[in-house]
Amino acid sequence: MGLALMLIEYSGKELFRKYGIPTPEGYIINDPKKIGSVSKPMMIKAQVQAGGRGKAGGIRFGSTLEQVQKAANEILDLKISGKAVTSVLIEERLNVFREIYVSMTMDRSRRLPILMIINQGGMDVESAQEEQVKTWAVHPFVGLGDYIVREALEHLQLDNAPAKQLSEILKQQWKLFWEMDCELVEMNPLVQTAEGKLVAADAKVVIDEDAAYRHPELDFHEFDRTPLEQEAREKGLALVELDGDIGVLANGAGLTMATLDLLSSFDARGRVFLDLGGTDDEKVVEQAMMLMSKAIPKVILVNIFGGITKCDTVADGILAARDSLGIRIPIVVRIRGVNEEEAGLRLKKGGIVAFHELDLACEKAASLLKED
Amino acid sequence: MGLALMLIEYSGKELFRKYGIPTPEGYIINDPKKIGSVSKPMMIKAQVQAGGRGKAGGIRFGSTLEQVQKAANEILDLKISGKAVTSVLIEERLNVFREIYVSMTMDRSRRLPILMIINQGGMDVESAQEEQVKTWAVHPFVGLGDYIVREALEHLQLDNAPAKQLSEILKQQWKLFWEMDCELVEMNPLVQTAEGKLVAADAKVVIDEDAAYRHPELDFHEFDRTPLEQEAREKGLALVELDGDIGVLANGAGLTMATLDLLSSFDARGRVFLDLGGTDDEKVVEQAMMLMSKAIPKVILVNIFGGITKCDTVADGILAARDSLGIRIPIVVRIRGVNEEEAGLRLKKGGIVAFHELDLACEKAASLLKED
Amino acid sequence: MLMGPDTKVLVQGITGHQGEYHAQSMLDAGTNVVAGVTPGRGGSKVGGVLVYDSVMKAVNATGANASVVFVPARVALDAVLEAIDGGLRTVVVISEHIPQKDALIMIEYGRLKGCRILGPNCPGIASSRYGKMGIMPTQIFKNGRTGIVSRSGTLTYEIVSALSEAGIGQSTCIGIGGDRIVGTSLIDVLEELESDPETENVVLVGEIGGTAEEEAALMIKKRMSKPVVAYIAGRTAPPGKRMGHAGAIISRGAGTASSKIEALKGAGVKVALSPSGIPALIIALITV
Amino acid sequence: MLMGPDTKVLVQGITGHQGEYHAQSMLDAGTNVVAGVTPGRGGSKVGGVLVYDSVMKAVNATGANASVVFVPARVALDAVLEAIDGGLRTVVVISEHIPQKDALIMIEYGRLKGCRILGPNCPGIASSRYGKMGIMPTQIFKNGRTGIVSRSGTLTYEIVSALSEAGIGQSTCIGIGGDRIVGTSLIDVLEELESDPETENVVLVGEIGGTAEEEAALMIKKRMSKPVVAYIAGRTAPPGKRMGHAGAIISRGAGTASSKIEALKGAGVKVALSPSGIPALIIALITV
Repeated sequence: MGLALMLIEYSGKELFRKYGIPTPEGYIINDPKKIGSVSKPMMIKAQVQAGGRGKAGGIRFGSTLEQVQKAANEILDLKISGKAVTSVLIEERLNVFREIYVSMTMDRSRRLPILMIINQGGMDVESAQEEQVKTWAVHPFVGLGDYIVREALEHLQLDNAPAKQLSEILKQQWKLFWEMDCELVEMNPLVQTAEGKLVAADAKVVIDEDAAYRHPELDFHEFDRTPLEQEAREKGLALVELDGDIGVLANGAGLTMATLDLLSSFDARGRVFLDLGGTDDEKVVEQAMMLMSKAIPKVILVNIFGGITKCDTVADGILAARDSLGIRIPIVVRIRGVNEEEAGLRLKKGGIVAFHELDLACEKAASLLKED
Repeated sequence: MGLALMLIEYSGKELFRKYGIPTPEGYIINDPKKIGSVSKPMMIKAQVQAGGRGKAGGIRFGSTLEQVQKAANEILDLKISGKAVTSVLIEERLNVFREIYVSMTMDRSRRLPILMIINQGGMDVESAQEEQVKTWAVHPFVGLGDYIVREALEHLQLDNAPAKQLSEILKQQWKLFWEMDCELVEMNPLVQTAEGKLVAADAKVVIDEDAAYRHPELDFHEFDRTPLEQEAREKGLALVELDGDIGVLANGAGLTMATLDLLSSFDARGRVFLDLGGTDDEKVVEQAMMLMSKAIPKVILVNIFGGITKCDTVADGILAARDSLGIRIPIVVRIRGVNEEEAGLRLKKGGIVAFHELDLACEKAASLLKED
Repeated sequence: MLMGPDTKVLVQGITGHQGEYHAQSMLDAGTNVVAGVTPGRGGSKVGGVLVYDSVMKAVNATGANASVVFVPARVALDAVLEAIDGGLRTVVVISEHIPQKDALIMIEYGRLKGCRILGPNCPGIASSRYGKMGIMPTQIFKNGRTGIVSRSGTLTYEIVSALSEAGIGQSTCIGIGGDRIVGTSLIDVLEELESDPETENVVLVGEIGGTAEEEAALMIKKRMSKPVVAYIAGRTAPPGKRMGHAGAIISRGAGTASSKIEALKGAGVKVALSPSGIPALIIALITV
Repeated sequence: MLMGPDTKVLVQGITGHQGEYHAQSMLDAGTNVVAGVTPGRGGSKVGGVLVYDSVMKAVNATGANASVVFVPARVALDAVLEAIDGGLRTVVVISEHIPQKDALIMIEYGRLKGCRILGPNCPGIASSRYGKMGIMPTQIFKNGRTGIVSRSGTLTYEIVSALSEAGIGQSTCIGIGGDRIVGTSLIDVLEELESDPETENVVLVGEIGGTAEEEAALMIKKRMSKPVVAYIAGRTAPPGKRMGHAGAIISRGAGTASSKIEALKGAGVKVALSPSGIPALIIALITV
């Protein structure tokens, strides 16, 4: 399914160092008492996989031990995008002369990795002018050509010394990207210091989860997922928590999304996107129902188009889960495909009326919500 | 020009070990006194870059120190294909259960590296039946696929343990071949020992000379060239010593060969193939003439088709070389192309008649030989 | 089209659970399945189909020129490279969870060698005339002249069923796969359907993520003469969440359903708001 | 053919000694040279031709679609990859001493991207109608209807001169290069000459080493309708010695002149024993 694993900044920077990409000196702590002596201005940065870290107060400065400890303490008390901050990166504060944006990402339209360089970094990236942004496709069969490096250097108009450094950084970034199965390697900003050195002040590394087995050394313990989403993931199911009321269980991502879309026509919103995938195992259906029940939806809507997945198997799974888990909320089932008659009979015996038409099933689920 | 550098067996085996390809334990000596204690059967192998080493007595066996020293002494007294043997490889003698031939080479027709495996190795390779030989093209953009390894293993019908070893050897051989800019990596034989291990008993590694600058760590001090050929090579000229009488200097390999071929129509044979290449430097012409004179031909035939090379420059170079080197043997010149009239005039002033027709020039050179 | 009268199909991973089931189903659909491949299982038979140890052996024995791949993700790259080097012209990759890097390598190597890759993580092709290569449920199809191209699996079956029930038959149905990197794009398939004499009109089934539908809209505007109708899933999906597979994600405002729907409408494509709305759009085309 | 009325030529390495000389010579031959490229020298001019810092800039400014590469061997791979990624369709690589590995990469990457590589280590193309891309001496050519394909440089000039002096003009002359790995084979060029309406008959200039002439003979037998005559250099070359460049070597009895001559004769090709024998063979064809 090709999900993605984002490394926390510190792990990303460790990878950078391994590939010879310069980063600020720093260390990670989960207890402010472990902060060492402070002799120069330092950054204190929340290590969470969530956007908006800066705006949420997750990035601070300090020049004395007291300031740094205080900042670290405050950050460790934060929740950012609903996530408790459990660790903090303490690192030297760079003397910024200039900021650049550099990233390598997998582009789906061009079907190739793309190097992007913006002649302006940091928070300002979003406002960059078109002529400040340059991209190059990098073909893995030949790698990052010198000619691309030359064009990048010309775009940035760097002095000699940092130019040489940048060409090394770009080559190594490509190597990291390709060898480590990355979906994204981003340096935002790549800082040119007042001393004339290039240093990656931030590191965002996203690894292709389908390739994670090749990189057992990487520390993937944090994901940008809710605990329930993570639990589903570990059980091999794709679950997304939403902010509505109806738990939708369907087979196939497209069909699940289509079901959620259709609910909205009846003014109902989903609580859960749960893709059963292609299975014909009653236990998997039960497991899906168990996850579903944990999300506490007001109504459950099951939509199965049976092919590999047999309809009767699903029916059995739903009934078994309802009974074993003691699910009391309404379950609306729409079922089509292989063995649909048998499924309908079994569901009916179990007290559930199966719909044939998806539109009708959605309408029913939405109406149950209003009764609620 | 894409010449090739062949490593001596010992250097080839060092590369093998670096890439994890098993070789017999051994060491190289140039003085039989340096042979260590001998506790098991050993091989003593002349380290020369020449074929027919076995037939020339350059490979012997010994089980005692005395035997090994005697063999080494005798080998160090040999000349193989005209080359003095200056070093000898002493290594354990394998307990051979089976011999296999494995090579990776650059195929010009298919324009790809080719893996070749013959279900029979050693001296018998030449007599292998067609069904014993299997080849696979390996595309560098994807490397040596597992499926190729599987087909190779099936072809050889190895037991489990050596099969696993072979698949590792094939992968590493490919890596060595590609990373080291090889034209050939050959293991003949790759031995399956009585103990069930695979060991590369011989190592033939040929490196693309045009890529040699990328591998300064390799020891290229020995070439399959005569001293004069080597001297020419170092001066950037392509010279081949032949066993006839006429020294042929021409510009372009094809034209030089064509000139030699034409001489044979007049029952004359070349002493030297010397390709001037594309130059317009009088000094290069003089240098070529200097090399030519060292080969002591009976007649010199210069054949220039001037383009980049200007005819008058060549004429000046010939005359200057003749005078400074005191060349007394006849020089026949055929010259065509840019500034050919001027060249003809200068040569005439210098006492050399320039021909316009190649056939006539060759006839003249051949006839001079007969007068001689 | 990707399948034709000369298509001879090989099933890689035929001795696995999925491979065996779908090989049989392909045979039942009238597909010319000529061989199976599973290393080490050469000589055995699956549903009457002879299994070979390697693609090369299977090709030499049967003249196979296309393959459907059911092997596990970790060995999928090798299986596809073997198929490409075996000289096959079309490879349908059913396997899911293939690393993007491997997908990219197989697609580009196929391009180099003149082999079209469909997928990975795709349901394959169903043809009204030549059977199927993949896992689409045969029973929902009905012969006809509507071509279907889709990024989705079951959602497509939903729409095909609706069409069949409404009496609208299909010419060819192609699922390109839900992963972000796929070998055959919506545009590639649209080009094929445009030039396919069996196809009169086209249903495009898209979903959130990427810009494939927007690019398809441009192509439709410029080069399609046949009418196209569409359905796009994910109108209510929240940004930043991957909805089940790698492709379906809205990021930085790009890849939204509304952007895709707008682009398609701009190209003259009628867009249905639910899968069940598609047949009516096709009927409207026919009766115009 | 590799050059046509729309060919717009770029010269990579135009500010070097060779590049400058031959750019001028190409212009003098009437070639549509539209730009030069030398990194860091953008804005300067060579013989009236504007120099750009990169292929991309040159292409954007001039619409160049072909390139002649004169850069040193160590940077040749990068220059050719830049040309391929710049969208050029034909790249003529004059540079010699390019590592085989680099040659292989540029050729295969070109194939992937639809860019034909001629060479490396080749003299290029001379066309009677569109000028030349490469280093062949213009003055020896004469307009006519004999096509020439060759593995050699000066030897080809020798034969062209002989033809011109005998009143036999040339349509297109292509030198594929003497290295063992080249992007365009004898066969590729023969196919082009076969379908070229300007060409009536063909001279093939081969030499020892490899089996390209034997493969060409097979192709001639099977697919050439136009008459071919040939000359093969190296009849007297000793085995095991590389005669000047990587290609010219006889090894293990393969690659000999006699094997090539036999193969060509078997395909109905008349083979001359000296370069000066070629014109008579062509005249015999014409007067038959």
